[in-house]
Amino acid sequence: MSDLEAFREEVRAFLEEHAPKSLRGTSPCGPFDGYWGGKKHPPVDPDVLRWRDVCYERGFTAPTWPREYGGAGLSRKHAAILWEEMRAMGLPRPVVGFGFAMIGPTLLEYGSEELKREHLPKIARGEIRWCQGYSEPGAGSDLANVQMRAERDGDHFILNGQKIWTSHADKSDWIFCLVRTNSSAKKQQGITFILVDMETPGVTPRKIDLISGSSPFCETFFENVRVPVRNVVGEIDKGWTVGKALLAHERANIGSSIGRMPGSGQRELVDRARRHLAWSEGKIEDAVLREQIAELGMIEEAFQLTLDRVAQKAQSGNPGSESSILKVVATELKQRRYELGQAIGGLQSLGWEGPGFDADDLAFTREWLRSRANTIEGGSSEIQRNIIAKQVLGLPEVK
Amino acid sequence: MSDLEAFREEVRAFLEEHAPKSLRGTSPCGPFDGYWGGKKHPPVDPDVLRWRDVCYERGFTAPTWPREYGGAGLSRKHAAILWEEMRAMGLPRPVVGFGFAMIGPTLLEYGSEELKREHLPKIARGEIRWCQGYSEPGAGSDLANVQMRAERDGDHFILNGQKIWTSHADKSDWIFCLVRTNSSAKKQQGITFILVDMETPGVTPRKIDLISGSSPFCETFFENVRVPVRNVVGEIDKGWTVGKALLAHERANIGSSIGRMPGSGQRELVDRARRHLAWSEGKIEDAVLREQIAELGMIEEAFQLTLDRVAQKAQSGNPGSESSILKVVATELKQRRYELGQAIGGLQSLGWEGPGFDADDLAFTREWLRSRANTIEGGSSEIQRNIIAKQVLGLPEVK
Amino acid sequence: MLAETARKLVEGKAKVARIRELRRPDHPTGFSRELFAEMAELGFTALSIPEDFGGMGLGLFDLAQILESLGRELAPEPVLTTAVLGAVPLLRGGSDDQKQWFLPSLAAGETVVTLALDEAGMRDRWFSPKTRLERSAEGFALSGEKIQVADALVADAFIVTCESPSGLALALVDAKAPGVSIERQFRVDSRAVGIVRFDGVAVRESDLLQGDARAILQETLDRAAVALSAEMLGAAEKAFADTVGYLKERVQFGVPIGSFQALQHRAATLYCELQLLRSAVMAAARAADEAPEAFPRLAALAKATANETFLHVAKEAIQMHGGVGMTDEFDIGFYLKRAQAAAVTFGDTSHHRRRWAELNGY
Amino acid sequence: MLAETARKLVEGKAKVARIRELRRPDHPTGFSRELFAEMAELGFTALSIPEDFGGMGLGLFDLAQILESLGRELAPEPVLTTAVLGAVPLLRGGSDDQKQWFLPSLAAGETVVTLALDEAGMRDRWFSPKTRLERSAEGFALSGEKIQVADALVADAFIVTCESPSGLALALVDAKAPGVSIERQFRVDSRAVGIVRFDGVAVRESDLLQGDARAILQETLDRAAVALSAEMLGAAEKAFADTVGYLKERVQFGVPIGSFQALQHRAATLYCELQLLRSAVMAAARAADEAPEAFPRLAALAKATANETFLHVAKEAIQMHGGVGMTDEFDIGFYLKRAQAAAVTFGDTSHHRRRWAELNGY
Repeated sequence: MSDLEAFREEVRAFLEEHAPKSLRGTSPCGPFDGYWGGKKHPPVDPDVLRWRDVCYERGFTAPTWPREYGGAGLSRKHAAILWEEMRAMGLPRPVVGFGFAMIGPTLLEYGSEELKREHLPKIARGEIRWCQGYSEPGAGSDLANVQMRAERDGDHFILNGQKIWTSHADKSDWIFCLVRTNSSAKKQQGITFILVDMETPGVTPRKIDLISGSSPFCETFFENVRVPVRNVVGEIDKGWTVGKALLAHERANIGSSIGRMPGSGQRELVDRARRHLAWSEGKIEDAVLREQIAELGMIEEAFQLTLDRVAQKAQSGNPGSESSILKVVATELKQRRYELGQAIGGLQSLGWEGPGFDADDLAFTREWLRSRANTIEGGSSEIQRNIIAKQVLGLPEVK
Repeated sequence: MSDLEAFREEVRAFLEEHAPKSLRGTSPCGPFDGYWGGKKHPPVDPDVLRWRDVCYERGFTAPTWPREYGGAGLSRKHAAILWEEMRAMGLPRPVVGFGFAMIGPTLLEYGSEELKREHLPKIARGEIRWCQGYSEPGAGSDLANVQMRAERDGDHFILNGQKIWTSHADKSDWIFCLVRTNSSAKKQQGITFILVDMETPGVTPRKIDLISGSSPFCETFFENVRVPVRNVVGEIDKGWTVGKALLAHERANIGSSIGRMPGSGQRELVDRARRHLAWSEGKIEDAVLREQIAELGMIEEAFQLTLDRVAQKAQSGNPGSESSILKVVATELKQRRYELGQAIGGLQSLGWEGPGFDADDLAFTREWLRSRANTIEGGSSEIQRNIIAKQVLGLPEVK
Repeated sequence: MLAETARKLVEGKAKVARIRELRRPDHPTGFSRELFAEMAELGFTALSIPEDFGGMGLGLFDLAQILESLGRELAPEPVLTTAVLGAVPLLRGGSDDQKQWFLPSLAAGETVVTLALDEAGMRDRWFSPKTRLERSAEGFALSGEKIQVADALVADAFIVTCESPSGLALALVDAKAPGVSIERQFRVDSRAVGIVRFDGVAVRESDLLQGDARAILQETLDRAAVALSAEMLGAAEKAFADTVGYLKERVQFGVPIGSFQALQHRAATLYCELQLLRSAVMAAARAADEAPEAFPRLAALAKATANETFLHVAKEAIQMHGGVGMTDEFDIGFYLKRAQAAAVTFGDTSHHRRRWAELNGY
Repeated sequence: MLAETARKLVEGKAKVARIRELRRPDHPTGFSRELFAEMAELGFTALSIPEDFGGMGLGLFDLAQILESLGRELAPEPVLTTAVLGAVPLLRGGSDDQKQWFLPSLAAGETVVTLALDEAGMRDRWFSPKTRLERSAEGFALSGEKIQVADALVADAFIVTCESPSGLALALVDAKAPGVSIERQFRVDSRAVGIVRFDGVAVRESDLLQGDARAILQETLDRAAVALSAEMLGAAEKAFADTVGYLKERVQFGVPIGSFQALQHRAATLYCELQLLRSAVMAAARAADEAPEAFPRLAALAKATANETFLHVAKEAIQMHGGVGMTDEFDIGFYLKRAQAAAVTFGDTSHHRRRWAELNGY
């Protein structure tokens, strides 16, 4: 029996023994489905916390992290087996969130020993919830156009400015920010990557409503916020390097989080067709809509096969420019899927709330609207295509 | 009775009396369907020449041109009535070609009195056939990147260089060219618009085969070709202005020549569907192809309605940036139509020549391939979109 | 002229931002009564009603231009409802009494008559309603449920498509008649549509529209499709103009984003589509008045083109606005919501393509 | 390894430009006999034939990589024909005698057996051929006409789909049998296909393939679709690579045209599509060997994706090459011609979407 097979056995035994019965069969085990943790988290089912604790004990909340930071020191292949086995039992990951998907890996790569020891175990235990402070109202796709000022005052920085699209800022304990520490330097220079405790006086999150209704997004205002210099990740004025590395983690998560449930998009469309369209002899009667569903179903499958292929190729190392391809394809596919779903729904696709629409239709309307943001957030499709053109295809800079 | 109505009566009477019976019902009366004239034209039906002569007599070969240059001095509205009535009788225009569509209007606007008197009547009578010497192998869409040199030698220029895409150069008597008379000036300056007799020693056309087979296109080589300075149209070194005005005429012709036969594209697809697809109850059985034909049929109709609308708006004056819109829409529609036609044809869409394919299918294959050039020639779709973005929408220059 | 007046009116008093007010669940009508009164005074509701009935006797072409102006700011006042959904069936099938009673007050904007057309699961099978008109002691009894009925909340009467013993029928029913109940629905585009239920509502023979019900309904649907297309044209052009404005003014990477060629080309493509849409809508509206034989075909053309173009423009408008375009604080999102609602009303693209194919003999 | 060999072979001796030679009407075969012999020697034809019959016993996954390499230069040598159209039906339905007779010589590249499948007006109704197999004194008589039969000119035998008294049948017919006539067809992609006519050709019971003819034909078509998709993947990738190269080198307006963002974004889109195509083709080819239950679905996926992507790439390749791309002197046009031919062979996009929908239960 190979080492991996042995590990699979071990995981199965562990799960069989420790996974709370009440959680089995409840979740797809994705990186954003489950317990987000943090101090502001509302009370949860004790089984959720028990599950978190038994996993944390084994380092299984962040299995690839070193043991000294709360992980299990496992290889990516081993970790993949762990998630596979949890998924097979329909278990949620014990703790989820941006701590694992973004700031954790970034701290491991760029953080000081002190910062790693301080933050990683708390992330791994879900004690502290993190949010992202990158975008600013004037910046948009031009992320490096950071205007939020950080002025040095002894062993502190004083932060003033505003971040936007800070998802879940109202529920988070800490925020990682790009701030401008040097305004005379060229744009990508003079940026610093810094960690801010949201309880510091002067930090104020405010929720943003989207066209799809309420959302996890916030604006976060910073007014004379004092942050210790030791909270800088990487070097002062060199934060753009750190920030870019984190972006690649973000993109990879957006791409793969869409592809996690093979065929689920097609199934959703077929279900919708079952509720809204005429069928005969086991087929959707409307041949045009039927072929359109097939068209998107095929793209979905080809995308998932691409995810697998990328995963095999990149068993180690950071996500590279592949993440741009995955992000473009996944988000544009998702939009087309919701558009087609709306066409299938006809008048029933127009529900906002109240009578005459069922819960599925109401949710679908909101998700359709929400999907329009997918090609904007996390690096717009335009930015991703620029990256593909230059970094993958080697086309020359736009003059 | 209004003046226009009276003119219509007059035209009808004229046609009834003079139009040869053998030509009635033979042609759509488009600007490129009919007798191209010129010294190299093969012998034609005497009725064609008789038709040319009676029309020329009345100035009806170039009705909007002033009488002194062989025209009839008619307004655009009057001319439109003339073409309408000819079309109603299925008569060809008496003479067609680039002389009318391009160089004629350009000479009227920019030519010296001497050049007008020399060339326009010959165009109007179809004695001289013209071709266009704009593109060069290295230039492509960057038309102003003219490399063909014209060096002054007393009252002559000596031309050396190469033009490409000189349609029908092998059948033409004269060519109008953009040449570089000043290579130290900025790109758009130092260009001169000049008329060249193709019988001058040193002018050599060579035919170009396309992916669709033989074509009217040529390369034309110039080796120490002596051209009198008096053949310059407009000012020396200021030919780009003249050249651009001519391009707008060309674009307008490309757009409108596609739109001349209302519904003909859809009819062609439906005919093709009749030959290649199953029908039931008067409908194409394949609902997907049926809706695709309808989609393109609708674009075609909307395009034709747009042509009408533009024509009404611009009863006088030169074609402006509208021509870019028409050109983009018409050529991309045409490509989609051929693509759909190929899908309808299935395996029968693959014929190149010989057994197993009928004449319609063989012609369709070639036209499908030929249509790929439509979005390249006469200013590519990319160039047209640049023009629309800047001149119509006022978007800023690409930095 | 009137179109210009309409444009000034909406730009002055009815900017799209007011939807945030109108969409509140406690808003009584979903549109502005005052503004509608002003519109009526300016003649918008009278425009296409014959002079004999207090109207101005103009055609769909003129009405379309008004609707285009209103569409620019997504004004929800029931002009299309009264002038088309109410007036057209009455003009074509109303008895003299019905005409005399309703048309002048429709023209004056004092009455709202709307069409109770759609049913759950019906899609575009409008000629086979499940709503039933059955013989009863006093004449007929009407039973059924209609959904997303335009301006149901303020309607004084409904023209109800129903299946009678002799086939499709159009019944004119008073909104206050016993057995009629109305429930407001909340739709993504914030239009105040409603569910209307008919529970054995008494209908007299004289309440039924006369003539060929199928022909009347088809003509009403064709005209409604073109009228809505005109509204969509205005909306799409406005969303596009706002987006081009944003492209010029929004700076990223040190330059206006409108200087990026990829965005320029997409904007140019949208502009071309808008030109075709304008041509289609104008031709269809004109044909309604001048070329009835071409009208059904052109109506299909106008609506299919409007569906595709408005949605395309609205999606690109959000993408080009970037993040702020997704926020409820910005207005551009209203256009996407309206585009989807309009696209599935009076026939989606597929419906009109099939109809076009049929009318063209394939 | 073999794929690398194949790639070197075509790049060394079989660049696409040779099509100008092969397409001449007087060319006897439309491909190079010498090169095909060399391919056979390298094992391309033997690769997927079992070791028992002189082959290498590898699967479709390995064959697909060879075909992908050949596809890069549009090599027309009959590798797919012999290894799939000939070998698969024989392997599945051939008698021991037939297998012993044909498979070793197919493996050696000495014999060409092809599938006589398509008929005029048949489109994708391959399971209802008009070609008839009727009882006769000596057994059966085969009559009908097949079109665009791959490599008909050089085939030693045809596997003919036909309607027999007991339903669909596959008859193995010698190319030299009395009553068989072959006529070369000239196709846009310059592949030497032919019309094959069967005029009462004598067929013995033992000439018919055994087993479920529908299942054998379906599996042959699925494998052929994937094999062709692999060829198309190689072709599309090469056309794309050439185009990206051209974008970098062609200067207009003083800069490489590849610096124009509108072209960059379109190139990026094509690149994404090519990634999905590669994934689909590899997964389908692998499933043929390892996951037979998923194979039909993945075959439909691979071919539909190949159709769309190769055509899209080929059209954009011409557009981005500009005028020179339209000339017969440049090679890029060959890719467009091949894309169209490949797209309608073994099922067009619509066919495979419908099949996908069916296999997915809707």
